[in-house]
Amino acid sequence: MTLLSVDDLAMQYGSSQALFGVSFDVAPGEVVALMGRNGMGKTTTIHAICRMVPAMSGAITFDGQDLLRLPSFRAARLGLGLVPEGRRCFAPLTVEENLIASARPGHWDLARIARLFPRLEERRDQKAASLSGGEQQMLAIARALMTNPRLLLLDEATEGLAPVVRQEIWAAIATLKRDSGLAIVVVDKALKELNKIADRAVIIARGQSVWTGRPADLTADLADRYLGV
Amino acid sequence: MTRETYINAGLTFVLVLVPFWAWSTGQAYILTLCTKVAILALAGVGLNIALGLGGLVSFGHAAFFGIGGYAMGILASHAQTFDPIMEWPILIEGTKSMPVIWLVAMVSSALAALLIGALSLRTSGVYFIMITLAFGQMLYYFTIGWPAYGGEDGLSIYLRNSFPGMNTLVPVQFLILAYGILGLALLFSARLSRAPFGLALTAARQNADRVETVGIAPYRLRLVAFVISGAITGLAGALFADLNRFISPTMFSWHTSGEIMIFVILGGVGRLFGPVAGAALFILLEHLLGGVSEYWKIFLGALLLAVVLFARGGLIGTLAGREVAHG
Amino acid sequence: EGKVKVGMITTLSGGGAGLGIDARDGFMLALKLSGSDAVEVVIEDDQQKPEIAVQLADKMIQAENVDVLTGIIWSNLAMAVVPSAVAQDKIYLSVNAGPSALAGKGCHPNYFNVAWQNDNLHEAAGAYATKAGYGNTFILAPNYPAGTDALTGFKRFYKGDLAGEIYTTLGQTDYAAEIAQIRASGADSVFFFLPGGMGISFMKQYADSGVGLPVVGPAFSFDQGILQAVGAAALGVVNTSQWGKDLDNEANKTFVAAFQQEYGRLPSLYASQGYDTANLLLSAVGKADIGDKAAFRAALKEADFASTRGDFKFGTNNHPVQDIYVREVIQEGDIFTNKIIGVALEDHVDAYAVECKM
Amino acid sequence: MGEPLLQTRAISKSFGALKASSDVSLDLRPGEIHALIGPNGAGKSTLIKQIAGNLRPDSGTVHFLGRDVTALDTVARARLGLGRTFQISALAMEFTVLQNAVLGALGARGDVMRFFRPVMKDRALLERAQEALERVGLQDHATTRTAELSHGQRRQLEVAVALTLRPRAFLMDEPMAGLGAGGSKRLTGFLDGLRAEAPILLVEHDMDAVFALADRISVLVYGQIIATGTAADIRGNAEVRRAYLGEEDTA
Amino acid sequence: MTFLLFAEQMLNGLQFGIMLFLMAAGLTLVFGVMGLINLAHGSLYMIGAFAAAAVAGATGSFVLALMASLAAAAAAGALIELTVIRRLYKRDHLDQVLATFALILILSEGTRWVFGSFPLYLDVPSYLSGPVTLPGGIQYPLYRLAIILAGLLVAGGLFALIARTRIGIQIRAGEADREMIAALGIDISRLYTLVFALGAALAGLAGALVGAIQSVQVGMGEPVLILAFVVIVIGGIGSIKGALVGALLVGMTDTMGGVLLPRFFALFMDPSAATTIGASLGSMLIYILMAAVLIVRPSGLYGSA
Ligand SMILES: Nc1ncnc2c1ncn2[C@@H]1O[C@H](COP(=O)(O)OP(=O)(O)OP(=O)(O)O)[C@@H](O)[C@H]1O
Ligand SMILES: Nc1ncnc2c1ncn2[C@@H]1O[C@H](COP(=O)(O)OP(=O)(O)OP(=O)(O)O)[C@@H](O)[C@H]1O
Ligand SMILES: [Mg+2]
Ligand SMILES: [Mg+2]
Repeated sequence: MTLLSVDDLAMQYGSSQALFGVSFDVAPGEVVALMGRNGMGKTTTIHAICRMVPAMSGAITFDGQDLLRLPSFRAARLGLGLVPEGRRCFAPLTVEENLIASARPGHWDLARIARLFPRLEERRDQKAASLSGGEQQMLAIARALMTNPRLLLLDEATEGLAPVVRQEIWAAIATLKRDSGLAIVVVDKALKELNKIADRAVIIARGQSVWTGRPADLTADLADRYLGV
Repeated sequence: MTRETYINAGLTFVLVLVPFWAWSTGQAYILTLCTKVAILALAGVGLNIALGLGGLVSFGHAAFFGIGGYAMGILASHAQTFDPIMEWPILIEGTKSMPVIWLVAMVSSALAALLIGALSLRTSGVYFIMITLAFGQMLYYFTIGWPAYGGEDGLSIYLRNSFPGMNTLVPVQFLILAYGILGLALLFSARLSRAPFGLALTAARQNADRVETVGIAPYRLRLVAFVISGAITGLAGALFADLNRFISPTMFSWHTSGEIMIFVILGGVGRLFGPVAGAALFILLEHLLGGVSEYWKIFLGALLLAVVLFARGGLIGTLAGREVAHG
Repeated sequence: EGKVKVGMITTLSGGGAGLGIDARDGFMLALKLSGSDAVEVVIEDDQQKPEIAVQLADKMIQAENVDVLTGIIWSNLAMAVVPSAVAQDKIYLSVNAGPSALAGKGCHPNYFNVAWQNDNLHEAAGAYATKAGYGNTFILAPNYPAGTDALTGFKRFYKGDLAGEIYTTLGQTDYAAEIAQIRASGADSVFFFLPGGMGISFMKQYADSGVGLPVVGPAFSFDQGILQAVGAAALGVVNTSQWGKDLDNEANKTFVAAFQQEYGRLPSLYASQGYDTANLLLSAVGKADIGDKAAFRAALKEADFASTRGDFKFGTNNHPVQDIYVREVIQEGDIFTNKIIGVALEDHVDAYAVECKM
Repeated sequence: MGEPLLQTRAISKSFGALKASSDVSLDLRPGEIHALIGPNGAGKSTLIKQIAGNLRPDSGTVHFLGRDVTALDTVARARLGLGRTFQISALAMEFTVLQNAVLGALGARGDVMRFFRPVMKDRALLERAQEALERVGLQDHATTRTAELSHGQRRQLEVAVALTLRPRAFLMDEPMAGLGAGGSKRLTGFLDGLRAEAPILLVEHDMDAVFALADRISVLVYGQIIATGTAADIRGNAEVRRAYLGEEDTA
Repeated sequence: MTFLLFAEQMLNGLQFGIMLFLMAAGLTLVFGVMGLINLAHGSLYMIGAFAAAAVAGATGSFVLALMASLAAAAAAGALIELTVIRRLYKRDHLDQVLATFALILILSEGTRWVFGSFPLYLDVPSYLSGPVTLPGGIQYPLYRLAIILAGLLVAGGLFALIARTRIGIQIRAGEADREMIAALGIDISRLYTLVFALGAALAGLAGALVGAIQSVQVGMGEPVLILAFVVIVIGGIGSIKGALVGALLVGMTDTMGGVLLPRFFALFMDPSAATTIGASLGSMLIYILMAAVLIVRPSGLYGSA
């Protein structure tokens, strides 16, 4: 059974096409890593899934529903939780307000978040605008968790976090995966950590999904060709 | 050449052709209308430097328009009655010479813009909109209650001022003057937007931090832009006063600021010919609809609404499409 | 041929439209009743903006080739249009607004005022206040030329003391502070000039404040068009006017009846002025050709028409010499209206006529 | 290594009850990369802002090129030769990539108040801008609108603009953030060469890069510098491991 | 000036301030919180007053009139949001200026088309008319006291809505990043329609309440529009508390300035010159106040930078 399926997705910004055919599936409780160099279309794919940019052709279904027919907020209510690239916290709101604005009931609540990110608890009445970069990143993750999603989309979610915090987050994700069956689509540059946690990797190059497989099968040759490492 | 260049050329062609046709068929009023378009477009060109390039949404450009108008009114009325404006400490007399009036109008509105700008630019965004509005309103109420030059009644200047070598009372000659000045202003504005100053100013609009870190002070850029902008709008005010041979506090009212802004938005913010297209369309509509019905403003409103909703980026923006502005 | 083309520039949109519409309707009614086709009218909306009025005047003169201009309601618009129009040898007939500058030094043979000089009704109010025995009046008006003229006009004929003199902001809508000052001033009466919505607001708030001193004002704040909006708050207020719908003369009876018949509402002061203006024009058209400006002017100056206000003649400065009446606001059924209760000034000549060299 | 080019002397800054910098003294010497690391919210960006002139310290002074610049604003410090990249990209988004670079070159030349000559035809400026773009590998994107760049490309442009200034010292706040693994590697190589031109004060959470590049590392925790030393010193510091590195380096 | 008069004028200033707040309340919501520049706010105010006058004329009931004003303005607001405003959130503020300017034209002239060119009658209901005597012997119109009460209620309600409820938080989040809040599952479009309609209803209510002691006529919304903007900006955009404080400050300044300035100038000038100069300066005073506040605090008294 698949939770999310993306099939031959194409998309353009104005007149320049950014996606030329991206396909992959995510099963419940599965962690899928999207990989690829800068500017290859990872973020665009995630935005298309969240209905923040319109798709040109192809199909996206989530839990049997055709996402392409839904507005962004309905798609989200089906259980998509987005941690966007560049954080996009609500700057004039306090930390707490950011968290409750879009919260939906479930496993994650303010108390659990406080345990995951003590730093946020300390700064709960501070405006998001004046948080440090890493604090904002924590807030963005916490905000998505507060919607209690079934599929979490993490776009560079650990960017700018201290190593120790990053490790905590990866650990938390591993726990989530094990305990709650949360599915995750993740974009991250920390290959080492991704390899540990991802069940599958999808490589996107020039707007196309060019390789899908277990991270362990990612050969040095492929990594060099598509990821530049 | 980009598509925008073609559109600008087409617009220029029409704006030259219409008066030519009106002149050859003896329709003086059409000439007056074209002159009005040119003068209001000039005010818009001024505003567009602050608004379009600098991102400074001034809701108080009526202040400069009015100062330009009153510069004309004060100088010309004193010349009319032969009593000097001031005898002590220096003798200042009125004048009916357009070049002198223009100079005074530009200098005084530039000074006002320097003062208003220096204070207003401490704020930004909506606060800037409102503080500029405040300065405009102060001048508005001041002139209403200032009896020396007619107060709310305004002041008539019976004869149009003179320009060496021309008979400005002949509509076509005054039109040529207005077109000439508008042309110069457009040329200046085009050069300005491509010059180093224009690049830095537009960058400051998009991201002030960026400009600061390359060692350029955004405040100074904006102030200079605001002063240039005010001076051009002031010149338009002087010409407008001469077109009507009349000045009044309505030149200072927020409606005037609003209208100048509407010209710019309607035509396309930051587009070289935006104010020209906007003023031409607005005045054309006003002229055509005015006789249709007592409720003609409903139609005007509906048309304007249609433009905002369906023509993104104003007229020029829609026709020319999105292009990298300065390249 | 004998045809005359008239350009009417008046306010037909926005908040001040009621006045322009009444003046226009009165004017057009007279033309219709006359059955004459000697007068052709072009009408344009000035939006109550002086610049627009100037441009419309240009249009009328340059494109429409009109012989006569008329219709302007507001003094500031008249100041913008009239001087240059008469200088271009057009006849201007004022249906409303009589700024002092055009009555005195700036008078012109081509300019005829069929309404009044701006000060007239205020002068009459001053005369009435004196006659009524008020000795300590509180006066107020907006801070603009017509406002200062109003208070000057009032004081010219008022012999008592002033309990206070206030200039308000043009367009002000709340008068609590002024009313408090009136209450504290020990005045025995109030004179105010607050045209349009300002007057409505003031009267409602004044009535609600319970101050209760007698109020005198010019007709503008108590005219038919706005009385309904003021309602009972205006009852009993005394105001001065050169016209009233109950004036007992043939012309007026015809006018009031025909206006109600045609438009389904009671005529206002402005309608009567528009009506008189058209009749004045018609009288001249019958006598002289517009091609002969001097003869036409002479025909106008005779003012040989039946005015709704009874006797009507022009003074040396082409402004009316007329009686100014005192009216009181009353209620007739559901309708609030005015009743004439006396004459404030007879055969009144404005104060600026002596300065007019013509 | 010579006299320090850039120095903070006992800088303190509080936001309400929070001490974002307390008594921070730090220097940057010619030719070195000095990395500043520390937990999120430790006050690294706040310190950079005080050095760059966006924030005024509550007490303490900043010295640059032997001058006390505490009273100068950002613009003046930039003009003295302090180049900077932001933690969150700050670029003119409607401009082309080239225009952003030209802006930097223009700022460096310092003659903005020119109203007539077309700036995009100015040879000198263009050359300088092109050169900077080439160095970061953006030369093929010169005519792309900045808004259309991907996140990582914007980071590269950010560095390119700083390069056009030919600064005497660089402040870089997380330049690697958002760069893919390949991009980070390339940028690491690039910064390695750059230190010869001007020293770099580098804030970064990418430990591979920090350990590969830094001549010295300072660790900031709760607004205080708790350790300064070479990569080996810092790696071995138990306190730093606990507060910041975690298991990072066990691999 | 006697102490009694002085006290009464202070009260007038206070009352005028509250009235200004009432007029600005809807705008605070739409402009301050949603971040939409709505020049047509004054037109909604006018619609409320006209609806109230029409219903009061037909039924004689002031309460029904107030309800009609709320309903009419809310309906107009919702309609405007759905057809026009909705398309403008993503756009520049300037497009909003042009569109809502066009709406002013349509709404003003449309109202004139429906109701005619003459002012309408709307009066204080008999149970609220006339003065009452306050402690200290000040005679004060009952209706104005009612307006003060209404203003304070609206202020309290708005404050609770915006600062205390989740809806308020979502609205503010939407203003900061509309796309993002939608991507987190909030139907921001419907929320905005509701908020806009609520803002419109408040404008309509103010139009009806204030219209009863002012003139109900086409164009009545314009001076209100500018005043309301002034009030909100002085207080700091987005802050309900700021709007209230701004309104009181403007009300006090305008009232006391108009009263005291002529007296002040009379100390060293002849009386008639003093009244004119005093009055001129008086009408500029609130703009001077606004400029001064913004120069000292560039984002208003309670605005966040
Ligand atoms: N708003 C936009 N308008 C036009 N083109 C865009 C826009 N956003 C992205 N692009 C282009 O689409 C392509 C894919 O961008 P995307 O942001 O999806 O890349 P990415 O894989 O997430 O890269 P990175 O790792 O740098 O974040 C890029 O070439 C970029 O230039
Ligand atoms: N204007 C402000 N008002 C209140 N607190 C602030 C302000 N600016 C920063 N802070 C707080 O100061 C602390 C230091 O912030 P800073 O941005 O310097 O951290 P940082 O070390 O750069 O962290 P990161 O690595 O996460 O970017 C943070 O806790 C932040 O929330
Ligand atoms: Mg990306
Ligand atoms: Mg930081």
